[in-house]
Amino acid sequence: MARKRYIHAINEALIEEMSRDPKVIVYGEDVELAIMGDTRGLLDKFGRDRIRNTPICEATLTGMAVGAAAAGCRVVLHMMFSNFIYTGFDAIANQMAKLRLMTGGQATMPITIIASYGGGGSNAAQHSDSGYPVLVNLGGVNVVMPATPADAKGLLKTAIRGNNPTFFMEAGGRGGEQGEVPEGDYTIPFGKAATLREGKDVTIIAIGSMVKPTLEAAKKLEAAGIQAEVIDPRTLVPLDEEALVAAARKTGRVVVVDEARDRCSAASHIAAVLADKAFGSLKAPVKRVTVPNVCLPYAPNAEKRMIPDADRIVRVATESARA
Amino acid sequence: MARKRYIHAINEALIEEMSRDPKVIVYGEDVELAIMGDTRGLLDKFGRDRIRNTPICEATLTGMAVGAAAAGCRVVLHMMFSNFIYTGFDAIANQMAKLRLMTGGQATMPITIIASYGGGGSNAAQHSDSGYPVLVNLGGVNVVMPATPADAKGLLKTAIRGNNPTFFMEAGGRGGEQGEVPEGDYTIPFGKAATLREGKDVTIIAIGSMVKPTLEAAKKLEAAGIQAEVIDPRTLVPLDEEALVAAARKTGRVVVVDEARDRCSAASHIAAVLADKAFGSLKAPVKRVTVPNVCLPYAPNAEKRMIPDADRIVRVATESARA
Amino acid sequence: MASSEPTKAQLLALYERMLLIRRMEERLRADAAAGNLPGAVHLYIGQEAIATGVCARLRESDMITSTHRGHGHFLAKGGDPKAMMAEIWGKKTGICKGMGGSMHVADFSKGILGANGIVGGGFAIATGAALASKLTHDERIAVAFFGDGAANQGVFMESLNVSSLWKLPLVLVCEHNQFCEFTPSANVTSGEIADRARAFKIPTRVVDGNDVVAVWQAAGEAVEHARRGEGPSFIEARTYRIQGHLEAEALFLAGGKYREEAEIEEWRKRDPLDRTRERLAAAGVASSELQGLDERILRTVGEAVQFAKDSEPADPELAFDLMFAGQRA
Amino acid sequence: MASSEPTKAQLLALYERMLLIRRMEERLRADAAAGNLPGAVHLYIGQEAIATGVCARLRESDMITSTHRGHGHFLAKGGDPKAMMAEIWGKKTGICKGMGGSMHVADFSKGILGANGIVGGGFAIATGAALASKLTHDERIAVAFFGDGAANQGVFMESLNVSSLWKLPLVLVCEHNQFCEFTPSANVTSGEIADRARAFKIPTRVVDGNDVVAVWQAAGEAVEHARRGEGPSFIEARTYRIQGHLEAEALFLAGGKYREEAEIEEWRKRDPLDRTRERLAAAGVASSELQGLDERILRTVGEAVQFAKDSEPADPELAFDLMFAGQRA
Ligand SMILES: Cc1ncc(C[n+]2csc(CCOP(=O)(O)OP(=O)(O)O)c2C)c(N)n1
Ligand SMILES: Cc1ncc(C[n+]2csc(CCOP(=O)(O)OP(=O)(O)O)c2C)c(N)n1
Ligand SMILES: [Mg+2]
Ligand SMILES: [Mg+2]
Repeated sequence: MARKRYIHAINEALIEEMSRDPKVIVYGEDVELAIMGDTRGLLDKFGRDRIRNTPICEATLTGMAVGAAAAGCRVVLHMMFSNFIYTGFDAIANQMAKLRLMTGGQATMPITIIASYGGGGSNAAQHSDSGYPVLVNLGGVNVVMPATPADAKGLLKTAIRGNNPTFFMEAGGRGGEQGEVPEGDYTIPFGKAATLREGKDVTIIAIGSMVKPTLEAAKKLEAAGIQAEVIDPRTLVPLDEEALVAAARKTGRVVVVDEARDRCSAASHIAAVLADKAFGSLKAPVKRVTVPNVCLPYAPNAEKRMIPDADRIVRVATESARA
Repeated sequence: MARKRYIHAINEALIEEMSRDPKVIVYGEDVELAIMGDTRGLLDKFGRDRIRNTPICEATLTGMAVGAAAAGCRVVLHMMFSNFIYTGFDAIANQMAKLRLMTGGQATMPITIIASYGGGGSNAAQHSDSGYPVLVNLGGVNVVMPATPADAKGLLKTAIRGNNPTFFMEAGGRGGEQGEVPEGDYTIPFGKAATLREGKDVTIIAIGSMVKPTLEAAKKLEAAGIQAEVIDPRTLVPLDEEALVAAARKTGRVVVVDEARDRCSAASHIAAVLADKAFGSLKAPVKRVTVPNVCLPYAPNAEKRMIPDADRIVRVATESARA
Repeated sequence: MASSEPTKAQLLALYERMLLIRRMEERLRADAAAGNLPGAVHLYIGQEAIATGVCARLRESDMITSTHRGHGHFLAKGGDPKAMMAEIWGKKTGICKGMGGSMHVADFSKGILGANGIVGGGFAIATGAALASKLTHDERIAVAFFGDGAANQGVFMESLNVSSLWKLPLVLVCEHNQFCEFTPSANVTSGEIADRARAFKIPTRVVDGNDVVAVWQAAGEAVEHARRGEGPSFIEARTYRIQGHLEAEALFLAGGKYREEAEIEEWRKRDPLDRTRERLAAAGVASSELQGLDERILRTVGEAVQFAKDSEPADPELAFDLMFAGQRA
Repeated sequence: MASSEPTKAQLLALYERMLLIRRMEERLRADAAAGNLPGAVHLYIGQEAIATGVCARLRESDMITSTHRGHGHFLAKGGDPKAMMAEIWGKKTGICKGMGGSMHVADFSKGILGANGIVGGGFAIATGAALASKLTHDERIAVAFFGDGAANQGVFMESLNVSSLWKLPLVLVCEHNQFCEFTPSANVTSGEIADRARAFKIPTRVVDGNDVVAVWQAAGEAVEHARRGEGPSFIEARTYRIQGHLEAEALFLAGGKYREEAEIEEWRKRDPLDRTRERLAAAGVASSELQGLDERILRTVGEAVQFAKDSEPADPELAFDLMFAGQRA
């Protein structure tokens, strides 16, 4: 174990997987000088046949990943901000997510797409969406949501080694956060939730960027005498329904925290799963703490108002625990 | 009242609104000869300054709608199949759904986008998605789901007269279905669900294309002594939460039927809303009857297996009523 | 020698492949009319020379992307008639196990990366395949077949830019059949499509798409250019869509009209098969020889249909295992 | 007369507008460095001649679409400095009520359809605006400003095709400043961007983007062409991005390097304001006159900043009413 920054854990995973398998290539806009930080140093180590800047043409970058994978590469495509996933959405939704089924299993697509999501930096609506629910609905792509440096490293390595299109969603503006990261060849299987805190009074399910404020909230709740169980699904596709259902059953009181816009959010889906499969054990309404159905405003105070924070989580979890 | 086909009700609404307001324009691929049937005859009536075929370039067609609306037109854009919404998704998700907020309310976008969704025609995965959940998550666009000729006419007229981007989702392959359509200037307000059947044993919430098999199921349930309440939200954005919550409370047993893929579907969101706001009255798990997390296969038997039908709805509703 | 004349044997092989495509699709047309086929069928009749002339220049390991009108590309690149027919009939023995159908016939083992229901969907896939070939130095090239309508999708320009920039082993083949569904291409296309490729300094050839030799020659040069690592080429093959956009088009048109019978007749006179037969006669191939060929191919088609009919329907449950590799949906 | 020389008054007006843009952005640069501005700021310093020369040819009712580097376009088209500054400071009095910020400054009442955070996002919006003008015969024209990097987005080609096809009153202005973020344009651009427009038979002009008169003349012709209903034009204005891609670029680069100081220095020598001052001197404008102008503009900038500082922060709750017209989110 060693303390590392989120962004460095990602960088390390990229270097390790590129060293491990010469078929791994990385491309995207400004990956060479690493505008997002995570691809820093790769060009010097691996050269332009392994990592290269592309023109600005997201619609083609996503489709190219399908072709390059079909031709034998393991593709890592960096899309910068998750809003640009929308720009390259056609090949994601109509090709990547469907080609394997449509070809009767012939197409194998070892593709990892990295994108940063979420607000907090006053980047305004076109640079702050948490655009993963639309990916989750597609069916044919994995969606992973690393909340810590360790998960970032372990999930990215699994994604790159895997044989399916996987969206690796970076929590925006969190690159500097530190955490313990296991040494060596550390991978994390998809579809395994992580219990971050044990508690008997209320179960808080926190997704990606919301794990941090949720753990903060759990501390505050404890001070108020409420023991919160905190669980992080870590991957939305595949989804560890069993673990989430068990966690819900444990307290009968559930709050799902998600930085996505509320309607058809990951929180909505998880709440729906629990309202079905954990119904018998529920003691209180299943609560969602999400971004309301607006785009994130630019002004810091207005943006802050929309993004779930520890206080909001505390308020809702307290209600739920007392309901 | 007069009996009309779904497709004719849409055609009528287009003709009436184009006659009513010279600022209404219609464009899209092959709208002139009406490949989807709904725009038939418009060219002869209104000429190419009002309706025209475009090149195949969805990414631009959706963005053009924003600009044409900003410059004073009321735009009706026909996208043919809902899968092509993905192709034009950038301007929908990054411009249309956000521009009004980002400009502090300056941008007014009277835009209606028509697209056909759903399976049943062996059109395979790229022509059969029910791609509206991704739109619902965007926040800034209305999404309407007419299930009957009357709703098709009333909701389309409201959409065209409205001042917000609205996706008018046609139930694929249903153009020939008939129903009573009120004469004259018939409009339906957004955000008002319709109760299609009264019942005390179980509440079935049916979306768009699923209304028909749900009503079929309700008949079969009745024969088995189960009284189903059937309610159709009609619009997903805005969503008539009150009516849905009231309908759920009435029986305490809820089944939501949606042709979208299950994860992050409209059904998931509605179930989540009820697990929160109707929790106190729920007597059984909130059930979803949706397309599983696969793309629709081509072979008729395989496609049929995936799309909810009356029998599946009956099975789940019966369980729920007896639970 | 790319632009040299084909030998008699080569010409015969080209003709045979075109004939196979034609007879397969004539049968599909009949079965579509008879209501035997589940989904929509877009026929390639009249355009056979293009797929055939191009694919005759490719190795099995080379890759192609195709369109919604993809039967010809599939067969020209060596796809199995039985497996294709069974696919279109929606059977478990289909090349895609009945999951894709007519618009998605593919055989990755033969470099056929798939017909595609998204107009323009093949550009980026072919470009990506060409990128992989270049980066892994495996000497394969990629060919993107696409229609004149697809050339109006922005992704066309994006692929021109990327492939030219990186000198990718890519051949872009525009099949200009003069229509996009019911819209004459002239109404939706500004300027010459070939000029779009020229703007990126990509070698460009405009050929008679109904003359298999002309296509074969242009493709030969383009393929060698790519194989030498000199980058992409663009070929525009001028042809005409003889059939409707899709079978049962009349149902959609409901009396509407977008072209004249006379125009179709004009183009029937330039049928690529007839013209190849003339060339064969000139090369001294006896009509009896062609007679035998025709019978052999009709047999192949008949067997393909029989195979499709005898096969089991698709297995619905399989879909859950086909969404992901080694992961259940 | 489009290509005639500007009068002394016109030249002075051009200079004044350029100076306003320059001084506003110099102040933004300082406030960004001081940490007074919430979001990212992309400066237009060195490119002022382009927005200024083009917008001087437009009517208030004409429409423009802009980019992430949009302050210059906003001010050149007549946007209010106070309202822009307040917006960038995230205040309720901002032109977008603090909801958009630097990347989204817009004033629809002046035809400014908005800066845009999506590279290439303006093409289709401008094309649609031009279509509406044509269909409603309102004589307005639309101008799309975009960067050399945006010219690699397929939507560029789509707009070229649609606007040429329908002869839309559109002017496409490519601001070739030689970089896309940290990537030299040459590394991601194949061929000449202007050739892409030529492929659609669109009149094309490549001009010195640091010479406001050259831009003004080219724009004059393009605007008249559009106003006469003869369709779109393309202008490539060659310039150079003096500032980093965004302020605080160094933080992103972390020591990385993508261009030489010397190159930047070279271009500083071609500063569009200096060159316009030379022209003014030649036209006999006294430096004292410019002195006064400079002071007036610095006052305007100072007042704008004061206004921004004194304004209330944005109203968060407003967002719920701003998502839709007459409908709460
Ligand atoms: C992205 C997308 N938009 C629209 C369609 C509907 N569509 C199917 S074929 C076609 C016309 C294609 O014309 P062209 O590329 O010339 O091919 P052709 O049919 O002539 O072979 C259209 C518009 C589609 N399948 N995909
Ligand atoms: C669709 C999209 N992709 C990527 C980005 C990130 N990005 C912002 S500016 C920029 C470079 C744009 O270059 P250019 O168009 O030349 O404009 P310039 O910055 O030089 O003015 C990029 C890649 C974006 N904002 N939008
Ligand atoms: Mg065509
Ligand atoms: Mg630039």
